[in-house]
Amino acid sequence: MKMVKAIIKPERFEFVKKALEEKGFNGMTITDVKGRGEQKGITLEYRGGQMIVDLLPKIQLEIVVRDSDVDMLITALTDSARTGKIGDGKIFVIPVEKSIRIRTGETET
Amino acid sequence: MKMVKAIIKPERFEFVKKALEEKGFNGMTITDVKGRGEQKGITLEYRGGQMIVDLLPKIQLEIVVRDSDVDMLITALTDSARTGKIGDGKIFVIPVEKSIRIRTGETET
Amino acid sequence: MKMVKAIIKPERFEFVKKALEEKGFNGMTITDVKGRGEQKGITLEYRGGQMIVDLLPKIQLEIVVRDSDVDMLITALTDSARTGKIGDGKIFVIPVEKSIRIRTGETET
Amino acid sequence: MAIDTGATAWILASTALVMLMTPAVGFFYGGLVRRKNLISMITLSFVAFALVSIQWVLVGYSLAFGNDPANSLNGFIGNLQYMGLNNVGMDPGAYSKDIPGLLFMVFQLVFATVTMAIVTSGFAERIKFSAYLVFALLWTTIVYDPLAHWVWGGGWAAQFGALDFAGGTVVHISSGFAALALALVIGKRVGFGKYSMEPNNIPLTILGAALLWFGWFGFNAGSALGANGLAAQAFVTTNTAAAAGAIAWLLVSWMYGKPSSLGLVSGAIAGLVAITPAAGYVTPMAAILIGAIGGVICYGILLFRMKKGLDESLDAWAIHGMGGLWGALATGIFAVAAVNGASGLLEGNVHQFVANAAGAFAAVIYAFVVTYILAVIVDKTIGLRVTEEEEYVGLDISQHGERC
Amino acid sequence: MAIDTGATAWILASTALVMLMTPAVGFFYGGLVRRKNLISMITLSFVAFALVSIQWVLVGYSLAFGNDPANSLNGFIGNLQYMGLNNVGMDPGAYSKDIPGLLFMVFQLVFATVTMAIVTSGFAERIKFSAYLVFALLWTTIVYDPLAHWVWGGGWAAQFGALDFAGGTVVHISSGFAALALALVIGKRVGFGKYSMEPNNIPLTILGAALLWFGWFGFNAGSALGANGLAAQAFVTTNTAAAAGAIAWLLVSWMYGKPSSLGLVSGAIAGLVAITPAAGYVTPMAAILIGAIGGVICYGILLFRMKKGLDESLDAWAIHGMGGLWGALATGIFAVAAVNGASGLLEGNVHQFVANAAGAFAAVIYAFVVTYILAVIVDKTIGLRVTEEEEYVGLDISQHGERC
Amino acid sequence: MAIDTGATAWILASTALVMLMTPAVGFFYGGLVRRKNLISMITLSFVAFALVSIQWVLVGYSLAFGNDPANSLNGFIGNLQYMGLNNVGMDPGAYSKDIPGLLFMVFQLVFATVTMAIVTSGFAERIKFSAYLVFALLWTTIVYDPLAHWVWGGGWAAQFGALDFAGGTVVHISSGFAALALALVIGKRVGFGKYSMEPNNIPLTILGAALLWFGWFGFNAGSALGANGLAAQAFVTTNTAAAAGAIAWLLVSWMYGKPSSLGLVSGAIAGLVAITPAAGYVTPMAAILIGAIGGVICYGILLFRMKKGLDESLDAWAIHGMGGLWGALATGIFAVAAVNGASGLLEGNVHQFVANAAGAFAAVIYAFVVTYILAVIVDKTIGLRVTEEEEYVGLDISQHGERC
Ligand SMILES: Nc1ncnc2c1ncn2[C@@H]1O[C@H](COP(=O)(O)OP(=O)(O)O)[C@@H](O)[C@H]1O
Ligand SMILES: Nc1ncnc2c1ncn2[C@@H]1O[C@H](COP(=O)(O)OP(=O)(O)O)[C@@H](O)[C@H]1O
Ligand SMILES: Nc1ncnc2c1ncn2[C@@H]1O[C@H](COP(=O)(O)OP(=O)(O)O)[C@@H](O)[C@H]1O
Repeated sequence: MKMVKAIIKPERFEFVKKALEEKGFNGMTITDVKGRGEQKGITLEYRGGQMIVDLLPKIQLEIVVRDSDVDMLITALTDSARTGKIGDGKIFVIPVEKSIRIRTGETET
Repeated sequence: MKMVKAIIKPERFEFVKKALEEKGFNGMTITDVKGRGEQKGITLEYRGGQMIVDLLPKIQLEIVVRDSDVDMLITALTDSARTGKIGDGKIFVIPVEKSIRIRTGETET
Repeated sequence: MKMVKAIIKPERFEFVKKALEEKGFNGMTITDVKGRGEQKGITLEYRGGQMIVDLLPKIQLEIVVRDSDVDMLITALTDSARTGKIGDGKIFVIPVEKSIRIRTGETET
Repeated sequence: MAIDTGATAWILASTALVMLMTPAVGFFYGGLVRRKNLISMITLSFVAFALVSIQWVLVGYSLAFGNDPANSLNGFIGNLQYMGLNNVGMDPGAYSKDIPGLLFMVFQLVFATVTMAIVTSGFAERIKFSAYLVFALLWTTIVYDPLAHWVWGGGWAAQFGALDFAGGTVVHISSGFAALALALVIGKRVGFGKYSMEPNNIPLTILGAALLWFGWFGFNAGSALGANGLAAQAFVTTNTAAAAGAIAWLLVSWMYGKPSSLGLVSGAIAGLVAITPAAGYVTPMAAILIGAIGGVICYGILLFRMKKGLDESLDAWAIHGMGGLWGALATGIFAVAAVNGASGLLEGNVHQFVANAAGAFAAVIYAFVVTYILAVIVDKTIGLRVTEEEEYVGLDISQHGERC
Repeated sequence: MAIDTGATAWILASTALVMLMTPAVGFFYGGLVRRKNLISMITLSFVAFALVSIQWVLVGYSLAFGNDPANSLNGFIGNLQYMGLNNVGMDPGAYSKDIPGLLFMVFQLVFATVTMAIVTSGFAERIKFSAYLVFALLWTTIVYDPLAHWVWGGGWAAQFGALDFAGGTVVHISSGFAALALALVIGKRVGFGKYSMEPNNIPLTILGAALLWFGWFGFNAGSALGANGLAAQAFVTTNTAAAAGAIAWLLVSWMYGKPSSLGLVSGAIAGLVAITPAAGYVTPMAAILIGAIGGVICYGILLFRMKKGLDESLDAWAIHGMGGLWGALATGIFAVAAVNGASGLLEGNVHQFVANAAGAFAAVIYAFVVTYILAVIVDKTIGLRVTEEEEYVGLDISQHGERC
Repeated sequence: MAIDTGATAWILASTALVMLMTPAVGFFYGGLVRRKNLISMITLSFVAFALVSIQWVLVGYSLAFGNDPANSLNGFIGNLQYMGLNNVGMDPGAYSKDIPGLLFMVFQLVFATVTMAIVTSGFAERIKFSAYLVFALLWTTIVYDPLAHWVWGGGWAAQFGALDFAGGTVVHISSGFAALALALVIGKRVGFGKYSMEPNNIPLTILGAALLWFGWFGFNAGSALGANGLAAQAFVTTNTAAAAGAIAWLLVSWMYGKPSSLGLVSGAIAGLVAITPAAGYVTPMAAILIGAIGGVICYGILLFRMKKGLDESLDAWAIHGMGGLWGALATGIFAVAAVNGASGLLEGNVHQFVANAAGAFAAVIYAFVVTYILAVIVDKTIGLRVTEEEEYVGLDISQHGERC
């Protein structure tokens, strides 16, 4: 199994959620995070000077899926989260060795 | 080493913490998250219509332990977090290659 | 690639960020978390009795880097985050199989 | 009878001050519940204000302050002479020789609304909003209005000589014991006693407390119905008792744990409740005693409630109900003739103490029993309580479709 | 003419009450925007208070309340006789026979400030702070001051007989339609209509609403300029209309969804706005109608605005603008001679209705058109709107360098 | 001497307004500290209110307003004639010919409490709660009460002719310089200057500022002790100076960075502090100058404090201490006879300026030195400061066992 960890713009979240639902991805864990990418945030002009605003608010989705679903999920994520502008975010794929449903004890690997 | 990542109901957190302490698991990192599982949250009846409340608040515990402790930890977690109802949560096991204590620089693998 | 996950004291965050920037680590995702280590938090004397305050606020940094950068990053992190006192935090290294830039779809492995 | 502009100015201001207490109760309670019920809790108070405001001008004022009907309800409730504010005008009225009749009416209105807001403690975090609307209308009409009539509208308690300067019995005993009855009927919150339910926003609760203290000057000093020495006296006793209650609770609770901010503000409210019936009858030095003892008593009752596992967790009963009871008795004890012509037990007037005790206990019983019955009726018909799922996701979302 | 200390006491208190409404507008609005603009939104109101306070004592009061100049501006704007508070003193003045002239001046000041604060709805989350300062000075001088003169300063509307007890036209119509014009000129927020922009702090909005309701007693009952029966009347109609508006909006919106706390408080504000011009002319029973209809109308307009995709999302237009319009008409309909000597349509006085309609529509047009022009001018010169990046990171950081 | 109901109404309302300032200081400060100390900071103010309320009725009022004893303390402190409010009654008293003696007493009480609250700036985020209780009782008795006596209780400063309309010296200089002394004795917070300690809740600070401004009308206009032209005058100068201070600070700080909301509200407080002693002696136009200069001075002092690495970070010293000093001097400069019979430097009265300067500097020295000594004594005996661990986890948990 894999954990697909996507860091997206908050304003895209509704679209992303809907897109994932359509593809049958329901389970997910959401965290409010802050982040910056290689561009180091946004630069504002400011009375002659400049001010860099980094660590902008983002939403992080963690979705654990079977290996076979990873590609479909990534496509769904990138398609729905993309605006084409800086700050669109990143997706990381991390191996998961085991997943347990607490209610039933059911284990998947 | 493994990172055991458990997403549980907030109201079970005290029990879980106590249960882990008893088994000697002290270190942990806690995050407030929101989540939904396969059931897509809770459905409320509502003047004839229906309303789905998803993304309910959850608490996420991340606990890094030696490989040999993983099973005991999972048992402690499931036993203490379980209510038997929908939304009890999930546990994911993720490989950790290295762990460093910042204060001392001590490294474990 | 690896995800280097560091849990540090909030008051060290500014130093850490600066230190990382100097080494060219710009991308990062930040989460407010709470944590405790093996010491189970801080013990306060209290009218004869004692009170343990655990789950102190921490800042978690997640930084995904190439394998070859991991050691440099860890050194930068430990050097800048260390105060030498209890609660300085931990660093965990987790394997990342793939990383995708949403804006461009660019994938690295 | 001509209007005194100074008195009118003060009662106008007092009415505004007391008005602020209703949302203040909402903030006070809102900070104490879990985050998922914060909006709900504030909304219950806000709705109480709107709903009772309309009920009062339509019928409530008349039921409370109308003349006694010449039938079996004599002494129990007013007639409908003031329905729709008929005969309530810009000139001084039956109850107010210095201020416009309408002003007296609206000053009383804000007492009725805050009382309703206090009651919402009893079903915090589990009430169905629609049921609340029905219940609130019934409660204010059937419980509050008669009680106001007994004590202030020329009803039996007034005739019997019970003293209640600003509403210890009418407002606090009634709402506190109503909350108790409601908590018993509606039952505990799911998980109560099993896991901790921490206050979500203590600063908001302190803000509520600050606004309550502020508004209480209108409540008590406004009850002098004039801008005079008596108003000043009530102002001073009010402030003094509040301060004494705050410090007493702080110190006593310190013996059992840390001196918490919630203890401090709870003690202040306890002191304010306790001095309410006495404010215009006692000296400032007596107010120290009344407030401090009020703080200690209410703290003790709160511990008792917790030990009994009773989920009346915003403590309207412990603080308003029992604090109000203590205040009613204290008025009968500490009243001194030099202040306002009435003597209490300490000046040898046993009758005053008996009258006050009788009035208070009658209110306890009436409020508790009638509220209990009303609650059961609403529960059997509409259902008081939300479903378990609704309670789990919280009333903000399930009742109001909002999040914070 | 001697000062009446009671009247003076009440207007001093009223002025303080109304003062609180300006930051209250900031809290009300602040809770409704996105978190990244919360500080900005509160600051806009706070700055409005400071800026207009200075403008008013320097020139604003004179423009509004000075005598009509004997030139083409006659009836349109006052002269400069009171510039720098020249001739405004501690004795009763031209507009106030019972209270000091300075007190009348400052009572009017707080009306001017809160009006400016309401206007900030129109460019919420996208205004450049420096442009706002310039615009605010222009707007209060060129839009507010003349309107105040027309209605209260002896201008043409007053001569024509339009009734506006406490500022339905001057304060609410003007600010509401100004906000509409601004929203049209500045354009929608990036992403408006594409993704949801949820209120960041509903309890803060409710706090704002509670303080507004509280302050409104000073606004309306203070407008009696005395501590008398008329003040009491206005106090009662105000509270009643607010309550009716709150409940009406709650119930009507319930048909389309959940009964939200925001609906409740919006309805209350709608009721308060609607009763503002009528407060001292109608009965409490008429106030129920005026408030309830006000709540329903404003809710309908809000739905309409949303359907049109118009980004005036804090709804100064829907609530203050349209609610104020309804209130002006309602005053012309429901005024009864028994209250304050003026009869409305229902008592057969067609002229009153016409006068009020004329005054209101003139204000609608003047406020909308002149604001539109001012906004375009500021936009073309300084630029009204922040850059897209600044809007994206939020005004708190980009304009004020602060975070919350 | 008979009571004037209008004056009484206004002072009752003013007392309530000023009361609100004490928790408002708590909210103002609470928003500025780190989240782990938010409850602590609010609680310090709330406790100040309760504690000083009791101290004042027991002894404080008498020490401040009792007659001068015929011994070496003559002119320095009052006797015990009013202990336990002995001889303070419902009739007009020695200090109040129009209002009840008790009302004058409680009006003064709320000044004493807010002064104590301002002082808590000096040990923010590091004070041991138990030590605070002891220190507060000592400070209000040994520092505040004598100062109040000097200026208002017939003490030497009054005899010397120093003007202090509403407490610039007694309230602001004393609390500001006390905070400075405390900060020096208790030392910097761990990590101060090493890492940034950002305000946790700026909207809460703005709420505090709004309530302070609101309450300040009671503070200054109430100090006229009547509902008259002088009250109106003080009301207008107060508002004007606050607005001018806000704008001045905003503009000046803009040159060095962004125009922040904290700058805006700090400027408003600076303006309010500066006008306090002058409110009833100067014209509104002078108030613009006094407020604006106050804003600029306090901003400069704040920069200076930061450069010196002095951890008096809530800036009671910069704003209240130095703003109060400026206000005392400004009163001696700008007072005009036309307003209230007293002339300042600009009208050629050098003596007034000298008297005011002497009074102010004496207060500076007395407050600083005595506070310093008291702080050292408490530190050596009980210990002022929490342990490093307690400071690290925060005072909310370590002192009060609460979290927010
Ligand atoms: N190397 C990284 N490690 C961890 N998180 C990252 C990394 N790079 C980017 N991110 C996350 O992805 C978000 C979006 O990145 P990106 O689109 O590159 O933003 P930016 O516009 O600042 O370049 C960042 O805010 C951060 O949370
Ligand atoms: N596939 C998944 N990936 C990531 N997180 C998940 C996944 N499935 C469940 N979760 C997390 O576990 C929590 C509990 O899941 P579950 O017990 O299935 O909830 P539900 O009652 O909604 O079915 C969810 O709220 C979510 O945070
Ligand atoms: N085994 C672990 N698993 C996950 N997180 C841990 C673990 N041990 C420590 N941490 C995280 O690192 C932080 C700092 O740990 P440490 O320096 O050991 O703290 P302490 O002073 O409590 O011993 C903790 O607060 C926690 O968030």
